[in-house]
Amino acid sequence: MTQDPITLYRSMLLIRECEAQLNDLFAKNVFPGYIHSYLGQEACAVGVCSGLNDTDYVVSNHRGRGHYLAKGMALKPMMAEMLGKATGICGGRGGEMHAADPALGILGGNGIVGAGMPIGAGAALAAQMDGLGAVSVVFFGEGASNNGAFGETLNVAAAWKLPLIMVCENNLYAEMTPFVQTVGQPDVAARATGYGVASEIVDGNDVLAVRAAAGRAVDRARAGDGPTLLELKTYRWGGHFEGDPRKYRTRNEEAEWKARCPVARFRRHLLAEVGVEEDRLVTLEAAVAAEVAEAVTFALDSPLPAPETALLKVFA
Amino acid sequence: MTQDPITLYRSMLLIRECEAQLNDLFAKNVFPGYIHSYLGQEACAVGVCSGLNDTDYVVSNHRGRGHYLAKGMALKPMMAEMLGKATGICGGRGGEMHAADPALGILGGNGIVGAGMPIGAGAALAAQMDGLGAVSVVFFGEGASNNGAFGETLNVAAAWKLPLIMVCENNLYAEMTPFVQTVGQPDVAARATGYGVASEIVDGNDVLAVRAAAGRAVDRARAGDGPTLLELKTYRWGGHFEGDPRKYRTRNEEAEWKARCPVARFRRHLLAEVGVEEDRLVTLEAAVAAEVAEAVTFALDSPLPAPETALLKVFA
Amino acid sequence: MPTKTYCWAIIDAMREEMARDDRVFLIGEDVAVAGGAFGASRGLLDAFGPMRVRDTPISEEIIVGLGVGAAMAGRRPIVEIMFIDFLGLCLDQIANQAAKTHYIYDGMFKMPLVIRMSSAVEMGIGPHHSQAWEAIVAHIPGLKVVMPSTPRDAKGLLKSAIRDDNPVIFIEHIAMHRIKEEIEDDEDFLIPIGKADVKRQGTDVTVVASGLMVARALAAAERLAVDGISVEVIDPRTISPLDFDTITASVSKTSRCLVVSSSHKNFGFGSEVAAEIGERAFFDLDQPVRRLSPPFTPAPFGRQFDQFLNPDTDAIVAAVRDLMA
Amino acid sequence: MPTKTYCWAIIDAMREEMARDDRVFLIGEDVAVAGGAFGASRGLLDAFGPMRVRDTPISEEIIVGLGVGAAMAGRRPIVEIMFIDFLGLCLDQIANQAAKTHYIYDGMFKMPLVIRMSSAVEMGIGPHHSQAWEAIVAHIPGLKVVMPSTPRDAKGLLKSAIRDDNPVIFIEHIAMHRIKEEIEDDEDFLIPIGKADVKRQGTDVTVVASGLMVARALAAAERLAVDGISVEVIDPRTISPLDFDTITASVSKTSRCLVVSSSHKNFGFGSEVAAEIGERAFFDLDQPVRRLSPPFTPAPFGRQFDQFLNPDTDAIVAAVRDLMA
Ligand SMILES: Cc1ncc(C[n+]2csc(CCOP(=O)(O)OP(=O)(O)O)c2C)c(N)n1
Ligand SMILES: Cc1ncc(C[n+]2csc(CCOP(=O)(O)OP(=O)(O)O)c2C)c(N)n1
Ligand SMILES: [Mg+2]
Ligand SMILES: [Mg+2]
Repeated sequence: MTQDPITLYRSMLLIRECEAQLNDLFAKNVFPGYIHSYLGQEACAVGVCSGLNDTDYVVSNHRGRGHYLAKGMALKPMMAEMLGKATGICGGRGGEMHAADPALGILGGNGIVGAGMPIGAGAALAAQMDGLGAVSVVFFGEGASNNGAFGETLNVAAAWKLPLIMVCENNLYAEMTPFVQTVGQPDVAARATGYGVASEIVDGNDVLAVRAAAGRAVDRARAGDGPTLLELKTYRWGGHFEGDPRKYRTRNEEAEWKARCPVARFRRHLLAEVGVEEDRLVTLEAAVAAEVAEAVTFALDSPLPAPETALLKVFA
Repeated sequence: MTQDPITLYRSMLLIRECEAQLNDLFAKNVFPGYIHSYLGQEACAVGVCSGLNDTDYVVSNHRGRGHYLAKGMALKPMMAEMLGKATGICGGRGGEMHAADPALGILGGNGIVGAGMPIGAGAALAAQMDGLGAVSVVFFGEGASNNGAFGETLNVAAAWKLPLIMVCENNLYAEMTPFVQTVGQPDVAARATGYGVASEIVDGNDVLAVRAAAGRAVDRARAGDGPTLLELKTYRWGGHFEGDPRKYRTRNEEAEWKARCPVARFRRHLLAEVGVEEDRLVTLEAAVAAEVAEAVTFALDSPLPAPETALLKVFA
Repeated sequence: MPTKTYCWAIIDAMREEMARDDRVFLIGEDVAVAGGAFGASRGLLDAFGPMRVRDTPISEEIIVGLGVGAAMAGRRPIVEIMFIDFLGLCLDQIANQAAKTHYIYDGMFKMPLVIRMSSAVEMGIGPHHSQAWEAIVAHIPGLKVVMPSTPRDAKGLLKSAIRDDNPVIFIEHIAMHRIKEEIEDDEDFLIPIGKADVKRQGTDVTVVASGLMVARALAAAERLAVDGISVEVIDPRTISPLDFDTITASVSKTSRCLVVSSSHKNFGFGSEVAAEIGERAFFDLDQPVRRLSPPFTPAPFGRQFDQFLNPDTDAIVAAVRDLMA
Repeated sequence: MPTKTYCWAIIDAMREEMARDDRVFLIGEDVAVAGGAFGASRGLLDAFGPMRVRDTPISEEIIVGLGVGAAMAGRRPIVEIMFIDFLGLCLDQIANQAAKTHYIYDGMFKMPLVIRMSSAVEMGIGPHHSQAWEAIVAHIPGLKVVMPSTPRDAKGLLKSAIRDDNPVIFIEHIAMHRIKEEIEDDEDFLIPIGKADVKRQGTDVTVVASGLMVARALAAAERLAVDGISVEVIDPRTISPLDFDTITASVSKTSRCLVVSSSHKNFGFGSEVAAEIGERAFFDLDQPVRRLSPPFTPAPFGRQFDQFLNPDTDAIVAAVRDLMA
């Protein structure tokens, strides 16, 4: 699936705008629960998912909105889900850490760090059995790479040559703890070789670089040549969740990373290299902002699910 | 702790003889439960443990007798434990997969593959806190390296520079499944680098090579330079447990590995390189055989523990 | 009707269901080439090939996780965890993932996953291979937990489990592998999950027994019958959801109930039955519901301990007599 | 006596015990530099330095395993697992290793390990951060399971847990973190593990309530007192071993018992109490022991579900009235 640069930009904008508006709701005290903001990591989700088909699988984690939107989840039901509303894509019962859309191959988020990796491998196994060339992508943070599930997944994927792409978004922190303080070696990608898995380290703030690397990984997977681990070096602009005072890092460091903003950077690229007219982008930006605002209104206006629905669907 | 070559040979012989006698008991149908034989791997335990002090820790697994004996566990109570007797080192309640001796730093075996690695890291952490230069050694099979605990342990040990030596006895099979069929890359040691852990691949049937590599690892650990992963390439002569018909490999392969017998090889070395008189070895061999026979008699003659003792010691 | 062992009943169930539905597959340690650590998947690799019957590494978390993900992607996995004692390595995938996926995602995904786990209670293998942990999984909403006590039940329940759209923990007791029984020769022979089985009718005391304990309860009932004590033996077959209707009806008739289980009394099967029956049939009960279970200790190595610790026929007989006193 | 919050009570307990015994140390995710994901270890890094207060990677299995190994090597570890919902990732180290080491090795090793786990039941965080899993660990012999419901209890029990030579699962409820109470200013202030606390005396009905439910049971008792119904409220404080002597004595007096818990009824706390009390006090009971628990579903996201699903004061009042009818 090739996508034109404007579509890529639009996808990044959509995420950016959603995150901004949700933070706003949080500041206004109308957001229920935690927000794990995806601000700053937009190029990761968009770069990877823009090369996928609807029949490809994506398994997300607790920081999932970027993945959901980049893989095409409808905005309104997604937004409503984040607010736990009845019109949400899971009827409001999934909430901020859980949304899914089987028709788009979006197999959910997770509240358990690392738990998505085995699940992603399972989807890859199903894809391999189906033999139709679908791939499975699992997104996780660098913190999750310290969990046992990571090694098990690398190994099984390599042993069985699963069409699995393991995408590590290395945003430097796991909650309040800097990744480098919890490891003996700071590159997650370096762990792949020992398991016989291909890997690449990519600038996670460069959507085209991510897209290219993901494309290579997808090609390899579709060809039956097995898994790839992509480590996307990036940064989360916000705290672990909104409201986190971020004492574990400097404002200076944050400013440096914001200067490497993936959205602004791609915008500059569109203007300077692709030759898109700025007007067109301005129009697009306004349109996306309006679309997100509408989705937020929709979500806010939607009713909460009836509490009794909690009793339903324990079993199929 | 330096040991003279005769002591090393004696230690290997002791293990060899124990395993032979236990198999014999099994054949005679007087062994209760499974025997996970250590035959063929003697150089691993002896090579590693001969460089350790009593204050160093060893954590074993389900195939533990070699480790116990090489670390100095008293023969009679160990043998009695294997038979589940009241005179066993754990009063017979540990049985074939569990023996320990805190005074020698032997922190037990395990029935759960991989579970010893985090425990070994914990002992290494205690040693680091004590600051007295003790090290912790954890033995495990190559099959266990596919378990999540392996990656978690490599990482924590590297991050904290724990005085931990992870000894993988790669005997090619995990139960009935060849290791190579369960991995994407056949060297366990190759996984260390990605986690920032030093590693070496060693001929596990060469006691001097094992001893030398373990010595380097121990030095590194004692110096505060962190963990090492040693992969000892070896072979278990018997089945996964005695009675296993070994359909998953050829008798030919077994014969080839038996030709590389670690005990016979070291014996040749003692005769040819060290210049030991054969008489001395023959005497020693007879003495060890007698000692083991005596221990077996002791174990066989010992009573079973009273069933009611099962109710004791649930809590300290 | 052909006579089959418990072990072959399990194999037959898988073979028939794999033949019937090519979305069904089997993975686990030593399940393929070796035909199962206990021989309970012999012939399946040959019959269905390496794409659908696979040996896994010793990676319990991903074994279950592969099942979860594959089920979300439309397959019907059977995954084997060699011993239920290894539950602690895969409980997250079972309890947080498999059990909750249908629920969290508002029914968008089904979870037709069977997790086969062997129990080795009373086989003397020691503390890490002897645990009756059905109560742990039965405490998790969204799971079904099945524990057959005969070859016929094993076959019928496993086939139902494979056809079920929900995650089912299927607990096989390897000490029963060689037991034989006649089993219907019908590819649609199913035993419903969630339905208890009255294994023997009686009027004086209800004995609820599961797994290994069923045969002992029946033997005890034989012996007690000689003395004129009529024992009704109920095998729940499914531990969760428990069929309390059947049990309550029986207890309302007999007014006395004993629960016999390999699982510890504390927070275990016996407590669950005693609490619910104590509530449902309180005014019918002449005596409190009694529980017979191993004492609250780990299981040490060796048969002599296992035999001492676990309820046997004598203990059941004695407990029933106590209830009748 | 100084007034302390539940959160500071926990910090104080650790600080005092770490000062008292330098074998005590603390590890867990975000416990050191950040002072705890919920602030429950603030100041400890500064007080005791990075050798004894360490941030770990997100590696739940080894977090517990480090504690097990260090305890075997003579230390007295406190390890923190951020939410009890992550139990499935470390249950093997808890249930097969920590719980059994003293037993298997015939008492040669002590296991003075405290595993602190936060509960976030009823905080709306969704299905993976809302579970009351005390019954799972309470089913494992060799573990002690403690669940304080007030700041004073939290401090006294945690200090006892740290001084205990056995593995203790210490369940902290983060919704109670800001509750304040006066606490003795005594470095040897301890509350014994295994002893229930009669939080309110009464004569008509015994309510056994744990964790979050204690305050609600007390509020319900207040309201019922207005109508002349005298409720005795018992907080077991320790879930395992449960102090059935205290509970039985109360029920023998009141003849009625309600058990209120955040854990599911099925194979949960309520069943355990109901079964044992049903047995011990059968002939004293006027009514069956009743259990009040959330229904057997996962916990969806959002407070409205949590409030609907979990027992509140009204529900307790209603259940007590039912028992009195
Ligand atoms: C198994 C588990 N351990 C701990 C947590 C608490 N927790 C939630 S997110 C998080 C940090 C994850 O870091 P990373 O994987 O780097 O992802 P990021 O949040 O940076 O995107 C932690 C520790 C959890 N949810 N699950
Ligand atoms: C967690 C766990 N999974 C599976 C088993 C069953 N099992 C016991 S030993 C073994 C093979 C272990 O292989 P390896 O680690 O290579 O050690 P080896 O037996 O070859 O010495 C297996 C699968 C177990 N005991 N624990
Ligand atoms: Mg991160
Ligand atoms: Mg091996």
